[in-house]
Amino acid sequence: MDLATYVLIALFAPLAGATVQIFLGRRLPRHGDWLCVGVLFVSFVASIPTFNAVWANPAFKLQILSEWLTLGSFGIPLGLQVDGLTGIMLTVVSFIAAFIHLYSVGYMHGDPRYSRYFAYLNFFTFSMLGLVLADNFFLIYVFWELVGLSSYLLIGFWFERPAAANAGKKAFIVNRVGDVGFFVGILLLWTQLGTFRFEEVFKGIAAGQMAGPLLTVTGLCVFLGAVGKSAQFPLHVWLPDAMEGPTPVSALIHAATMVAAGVYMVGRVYPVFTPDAFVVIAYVAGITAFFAGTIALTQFDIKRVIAYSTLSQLGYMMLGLATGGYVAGLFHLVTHAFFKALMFLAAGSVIHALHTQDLREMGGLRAKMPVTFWTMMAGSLALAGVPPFSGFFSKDAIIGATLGFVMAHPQHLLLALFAVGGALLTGLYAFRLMFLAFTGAPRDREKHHHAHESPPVMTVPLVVLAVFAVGAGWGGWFERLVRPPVELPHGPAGAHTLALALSLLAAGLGILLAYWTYVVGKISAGRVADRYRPVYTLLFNKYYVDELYAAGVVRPFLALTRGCAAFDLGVIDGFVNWCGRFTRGVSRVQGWIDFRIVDGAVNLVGNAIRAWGAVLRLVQTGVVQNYILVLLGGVLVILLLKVL
Amino acid sequence: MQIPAEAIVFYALTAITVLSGLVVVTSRKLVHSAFALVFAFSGLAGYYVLLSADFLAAAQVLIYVGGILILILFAVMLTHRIESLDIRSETLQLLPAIAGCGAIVVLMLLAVYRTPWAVKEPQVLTQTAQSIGSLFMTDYLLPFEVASVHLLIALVGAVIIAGKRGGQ
Amino acid sequence: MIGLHHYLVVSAVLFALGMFAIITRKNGVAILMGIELVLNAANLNFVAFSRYVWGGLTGQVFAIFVIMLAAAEAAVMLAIVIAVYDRFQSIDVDRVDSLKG
Amino acid sequence: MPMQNVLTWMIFAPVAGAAVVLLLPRGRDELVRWISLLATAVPLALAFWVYANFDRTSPGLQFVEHYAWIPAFNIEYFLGLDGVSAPMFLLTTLIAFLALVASWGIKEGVKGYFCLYLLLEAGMLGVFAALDFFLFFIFWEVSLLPMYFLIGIWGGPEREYAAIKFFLYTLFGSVLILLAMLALYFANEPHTFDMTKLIAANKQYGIAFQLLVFIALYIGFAIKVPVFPFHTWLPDAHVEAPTPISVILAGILLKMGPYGMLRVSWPMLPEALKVYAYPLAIFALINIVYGALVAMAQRDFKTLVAYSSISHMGFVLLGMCAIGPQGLSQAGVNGAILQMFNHGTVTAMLFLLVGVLYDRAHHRVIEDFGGLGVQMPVYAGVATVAFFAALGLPGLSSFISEALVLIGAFPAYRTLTIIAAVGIIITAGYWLWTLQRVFLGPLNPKYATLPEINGRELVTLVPLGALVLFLGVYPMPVLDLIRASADQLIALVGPLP
Amino acid sequence: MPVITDNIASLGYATPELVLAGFFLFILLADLVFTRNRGQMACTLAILGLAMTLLVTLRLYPAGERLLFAKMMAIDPFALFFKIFFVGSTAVIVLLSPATAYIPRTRQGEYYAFLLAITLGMSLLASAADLVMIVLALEMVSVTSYLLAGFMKEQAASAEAALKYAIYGAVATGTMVYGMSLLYGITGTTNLYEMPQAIARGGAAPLALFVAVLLVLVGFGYKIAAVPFHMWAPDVYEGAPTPVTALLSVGPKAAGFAVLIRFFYAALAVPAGPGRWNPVADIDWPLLVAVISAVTMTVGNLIAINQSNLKRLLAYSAIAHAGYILMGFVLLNGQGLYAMLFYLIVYAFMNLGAFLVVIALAGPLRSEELKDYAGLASRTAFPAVAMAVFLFSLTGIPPLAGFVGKFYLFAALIEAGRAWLWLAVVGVLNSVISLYYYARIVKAMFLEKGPSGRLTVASAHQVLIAALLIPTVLLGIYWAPVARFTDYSLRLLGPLAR
Repeated sequence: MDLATYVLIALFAPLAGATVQIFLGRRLPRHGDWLCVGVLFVSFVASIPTFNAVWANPAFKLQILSEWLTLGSFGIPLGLQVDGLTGIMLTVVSFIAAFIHLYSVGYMHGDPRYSRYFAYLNFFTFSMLGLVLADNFFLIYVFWELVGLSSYLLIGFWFERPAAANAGKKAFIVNRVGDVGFFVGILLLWTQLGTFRFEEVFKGIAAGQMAGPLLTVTGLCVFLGAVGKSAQFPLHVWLPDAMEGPTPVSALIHAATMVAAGVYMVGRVYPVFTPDAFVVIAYVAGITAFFAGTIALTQFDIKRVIAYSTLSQLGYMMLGLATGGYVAGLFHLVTHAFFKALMFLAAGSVIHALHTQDLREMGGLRAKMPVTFWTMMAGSLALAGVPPFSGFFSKDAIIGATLGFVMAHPQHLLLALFAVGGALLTGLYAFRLMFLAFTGAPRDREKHHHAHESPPVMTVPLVVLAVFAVGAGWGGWFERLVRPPVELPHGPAGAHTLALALSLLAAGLGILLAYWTYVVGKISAGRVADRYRPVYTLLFNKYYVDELYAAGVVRPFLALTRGCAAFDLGVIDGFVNWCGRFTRGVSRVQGWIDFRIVDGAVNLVGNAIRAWGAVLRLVQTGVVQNYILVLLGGVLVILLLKVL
Repeated sequence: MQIPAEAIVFYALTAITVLSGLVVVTSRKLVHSAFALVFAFSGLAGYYVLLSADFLAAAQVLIYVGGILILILFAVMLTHRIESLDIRSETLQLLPAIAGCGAIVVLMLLAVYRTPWAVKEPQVLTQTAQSIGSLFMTDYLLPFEVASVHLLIALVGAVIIAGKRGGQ
Repeated sequence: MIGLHHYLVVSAVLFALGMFAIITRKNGVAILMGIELVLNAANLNFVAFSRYVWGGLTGQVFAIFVIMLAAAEAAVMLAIVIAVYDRFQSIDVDRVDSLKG
Repeated sequence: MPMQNVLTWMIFAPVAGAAVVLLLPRGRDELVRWISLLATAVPLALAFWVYANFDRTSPGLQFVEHYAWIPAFNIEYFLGLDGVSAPMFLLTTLIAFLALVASWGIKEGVKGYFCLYLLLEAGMLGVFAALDFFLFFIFWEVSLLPMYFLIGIWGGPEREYAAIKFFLYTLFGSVLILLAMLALYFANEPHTFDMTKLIAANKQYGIAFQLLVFIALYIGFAIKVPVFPFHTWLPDAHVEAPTPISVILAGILLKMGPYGMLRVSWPMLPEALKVYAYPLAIFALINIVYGALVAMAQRDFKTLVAYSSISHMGFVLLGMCAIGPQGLSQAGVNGAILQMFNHGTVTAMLFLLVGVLYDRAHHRVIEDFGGLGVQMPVYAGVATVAFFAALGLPGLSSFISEALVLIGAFPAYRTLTIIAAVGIIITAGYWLWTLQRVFLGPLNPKYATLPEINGRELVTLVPLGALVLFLGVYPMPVLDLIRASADQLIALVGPLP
Repeated sequence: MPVITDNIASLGYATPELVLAGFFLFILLADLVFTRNRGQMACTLAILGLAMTLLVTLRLYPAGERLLFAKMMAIDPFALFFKIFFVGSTAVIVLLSPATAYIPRTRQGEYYAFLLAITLGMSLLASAADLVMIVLALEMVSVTSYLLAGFMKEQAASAEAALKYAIYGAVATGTMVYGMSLLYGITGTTNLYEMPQAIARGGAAPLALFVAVLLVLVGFGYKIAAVPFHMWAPDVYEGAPTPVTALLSVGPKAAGFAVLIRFFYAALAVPAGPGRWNPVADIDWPLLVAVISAVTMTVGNLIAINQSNLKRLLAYSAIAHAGYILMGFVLLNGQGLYAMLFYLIVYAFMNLGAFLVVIALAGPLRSEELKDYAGLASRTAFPAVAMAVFLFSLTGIPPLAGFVGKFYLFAALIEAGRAWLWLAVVGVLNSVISLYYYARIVKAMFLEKGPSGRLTVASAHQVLIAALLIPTVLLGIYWAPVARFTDYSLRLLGPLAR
């Protein structure tokens, strides 16, 4: 079999699984979980040759081209491509997905829609793989949306819970906002360059067929898609809510893969962005990285803490890409995928054991759930950027790129503050979580008593992922495979050393603060919160962004829709109707017309016409001399008109 | 310059005709109207004589005065009890009628006076009765026959409609 | 000299009088009288035109036909008046107005 | 060639069925249903033959039938299909068949219902096949009368009002079409109703003439689409009509408007189109956004679907009038026709779904449902497919057509297209909100006994769902039909001056 | 004398009139002689008479174009068309009458006789070539109409209708005769075919001529019930026995159009090429008639909307239809005339059909009120369906005959160019308005719930309804033969004028 076949198998195996599962899942033995997990491993295995190929030759490029539809000169291509970046993404996605599927077998055990769950999850994997493989804008948009659909279905998987149903809807609609921007960007590119294919678009831009402000705007439009999908400020609001979905879903979709799709896409279409566009992106990313971190400090829902952490890390990735750290940003995407998936799964394990997500009801789980604790510890260390865990390498590179950028453009100093401050916050909230959950005395004895370590089907994926969370950063393999598609400016020489120092310092400080506060108790979290009550409230309420949306967008919009409906009913439909009523009113004043409004129904032009008919009727008095007078009058009028 | 006799007769006839016409139109008593109509018709017959339409004048007297008027009087009697011969004929929509009829007279006179009628020297006609008679048998044969059928229809119809309610 | 115009004026006046009667009188028989006036006005026209303008007997013959028609019409109308009187006990036309609108 | 008169057979098979039904004695309701089914199955079966034998490379007319009809007035019986009409013609046979299956539940006045239904189908098929303008108009009107009765007799509580409103609106439109048709007839020497000749002569009409006739035609067709502000008949008609009739109305009848424009206005009056294109695009945009906004505020499920139709038809209009210096946009025209087809299938599904629910719950107030996903999982699944198709999810048919329309319209009207794209967000909003209110959340205990969707209902829905899915993945089977004729239309209209 | 031989020769072309007149007298006589089953016998005789008339009329084809009886009467395809038309519509009335209770049994002989008489009058009117003949024929139609309207004189409504009709008719006729006297004064002739030259010779007398034409138009306008000469129509239609109403709304109206066309096209227009005319002497009567047409249809439709009595509603609808037909009149070309004639045929079928349904239901339903038609479709399906078809045809919805009729009218207007576009638009809008009230009836019959209980309609009526229904539908789909016949009938007596 040639490589293309492997790629296709990797891509379509999950789809096949999903299709079979959706129709037959309930009738299969064990509701088909073996099938879905199986196809994922098939997919993973099939992706290995690809990885080998790119590993052997980093400049390797495979294209599978076809036409989706052709209308004479216009056509939409259907193409897949494999290069270093896709090779990695393909493998990583299928790998993580496979283990999360496996984990789900334990986690979702006994759910009434067990089979449906796996179908959705399979379908998601298919969409994500398709997104990674797409070689043109149109196709990436298609998979982009399909990913959104799977996300919607999985967030709202427990749709009986209104919160879950709401969260799914919110995710989809917020994503749509971004998608529309993405689509407009695609339209702009198509209009200017006449193609959807990445290669040709890049060629066109390189040839200067599109440049200047238009390209900047186009780039920002495309980026808007990533803002939605990768939950950048200000479209980040859906991600925390998405935690209403089952935890493996959060791990796979809302940590490892789908949310990274935006980052991947920005990396994939890197040449589309102008330096001006990157500045905007950098600020958006920086804000996301920093502010999400601050919010994570105050949350008590274990998944939400991780979710805000994810937001923050996504900000980092984007920041890296925007400040010239092309490799760094994408590298962080991969390492983050491992350790964040791990953290979610571990959190899931905790939730599975305790049946609560509230950190205030946890504590002292270290002994009860050792595997979970140690794997999660590995994840947290990676997250905080402690060497030699994987996260250190990638995050350090990002901060390095950012500092380099700031040194070259001192007016953007704020970005550096965001980056370093974010790193500090990361250490702080990551270990706040660890300490609150696993150390100290159990705060809810009842729940603690029932807690137990998860079954192997769940812990094995934890361990596997932990291995990668620890080691994924080693060896410089990533740089070997992924190369920037454009020439990037090199930052000042000292930037990297400074970054190393600063990031280590920040992470260490963060962890130390957490330790002091939650283990040693030198600092009372409560007192700090009291001291800075307004700030705390602001953070606790996530900067009131949701509320702002509700008041500033959603409610006015709903009012608008109601207004339109009323307009439709009252004005447009009622217009002629009103004419009729008006005539009627006038005639009532005159007091000699008896309108009978048949059926009481609003009868459009009818009323006006009827009214006139009724007036004319009055002439028909029944007295024949009146008639003759009318006859004579008619003759006279005509004659007078003639004479005059 | 002598005043032609024709003029004297014309104006006399006009006085009779128009005045009795006025009476017909305005009299509150129906019977008065009916008798005034006799004078009006007679005046018209006079005109016809002046216009040397002697046969027509005779027909006018015979048919109108002798026929139609009697019919009208009969109708008046039939539709009112004898003791209340003081049959009043009320009026309605007086003002519009005055305005309308006035306007129509004005407009018609306007039309009449604006038109250059191709007036010729009147030829002297004699023996119109015979000529008309032969016309009825030749050029006007069809109208004549149609008119007779028409009269028959009217006659039969009048009998049916005026007769006592049908049957049983 | 009496000419065409004299007759036309008389005729117009008679026509208007007839119309006036038709429009104003309530009594059906009076209305019939008005109609007769209108028809006679027309006849006067015919005869006058025949005499002063076109010669020949066309106008006169026409007038005779009109008289015949008037007779037939009068007969029918009076019959109807009588029938109406049977139903309404009145021949005031303005009271015969059950059909309207 | 065998089956020379295949179009005639297809159009008149329902008429024959109607005649047979009419002659059946009272009380044989079951027989009536089966005969009607047969009468709609015949065109459907022939549709497959037509589809298979359609020459996809030819932009010209196929399956042509051409006979003199009223020679004195040069009126002909002239039928034929090309890429513009074939998709709609074939879709009509399918929707009519499925809606007939959905009509099985009609219990009162069965004979009359099916008789009128079959006449309606004949009228609709005729509209899409007629190439003589007079014949076109006759069929156009023939589809009107049965609709009036079908809504008026078998409709909901306000049916009389809705029926007469529908009737008056559309008649107003069609008389304008009549005048325009006559104007075109006399503008040619020798006078002709032959659409192909009228099109061929499009260069000789004066611009003032074109502008005037175009407006008359546009209003006539726009009422059928319906284009804002002529749309208020639609919600009423839809809400009151029985389910199968709503399906027909939304699935087929609405398409007659844009089809008329593509068949008549565009090729015959290209200069006027070029003058009016921008205002038309604005009306299309209003349809998209306004329809979606109003839909969002609806409480009645069916009204919501009705307004969503207004919104989706806006895309058809937008694609059709996307004209730039190169002429009409290829993507736009193809997308518009494809959108007509896709909206036909999707909206038919939606109305069928509403009908299923209404049959069980006897009301359609969206807020009063909730959690039905637990009680009726299959139904919910089918509904989800339909909803996502309606909101333009990739992989389902509407996405491609809407994307094509937007791609086609963008070079011509950037701002408008961007606003239209924003309209997609609203669309997603109301569909998801509806999905949530009906199917998600805790199950309303009132509906704990609601039966799952039954086999007959699934028979009506599954083919449409399959079509929606298939065309979403691979639209070429329909685009293949359209493509050549669309190119010809674009060439006929020519570029902007 | 040549006149006498001409008269004798002419007799051969006046056979329809002779037959009608003969049977009229025959029925009257037979009614006197026989005592039993007089109604049945009169009816049979009337049918026989009409059949014979039709036969002799058809024998006159291929008719040339000639003047008869010293230029009193014209015989041409145009006239024959109308003669057939009148015979046909009267036949329908004759056939439907026995199964109704409208006509008192004792007067049935005269009733049928008068039906023949009115047909005779209409036939003469369609052929009239001289003012004298016009007056006489018109009066014959009118007087017979008064009598027929008052035939149920025991009922107040019938008597009232007769009285109003008679008064109004007499005034209109009187006015017309006065106008004719002026016309005679201007032209010196009473023959239509001599008038154009006479007018041309007589030089400019525009105002007098206009007055004359206007006054004559009053008489014709009253016959076709055009606004503002229409006001008698609703009252008379409502009060008269319904079969008579049905006849009045078709026969005399068509006769009015026949004479209108002949009078204006022969006397007041000069040919300007094949199938085209110009008005004489700068009288813009086309515009005058166009305005009348627009006002007529609008007023008719608007008032019809508010009616609750079906006969009255149909009366206003008939007024509106006169307006539609007049649209063809103003064009002064063959297409316009053609459209008028075609529309008249179609109109006869659908209007008679609608009245027929009302008549057929008046017995079992004991009402002619709209509200009593509620739920009719479930009580007796066929008449309801037929009524719906007739009404939709009257609205002008394809594929029914009424549409084809309207189509021809609008086609003629559009072809005439922008000058008459406004009239076409008015006509089109009126069609939409008319739907509103026609649909009200349909709505009542089909959509509303009414009392239950089946109604039985006389089978004779059912057959007749079907006989009118079939052409109403068929002519909407295939009308080429009728179109050819109409086209042939357009040969108005022309050579003399040319």
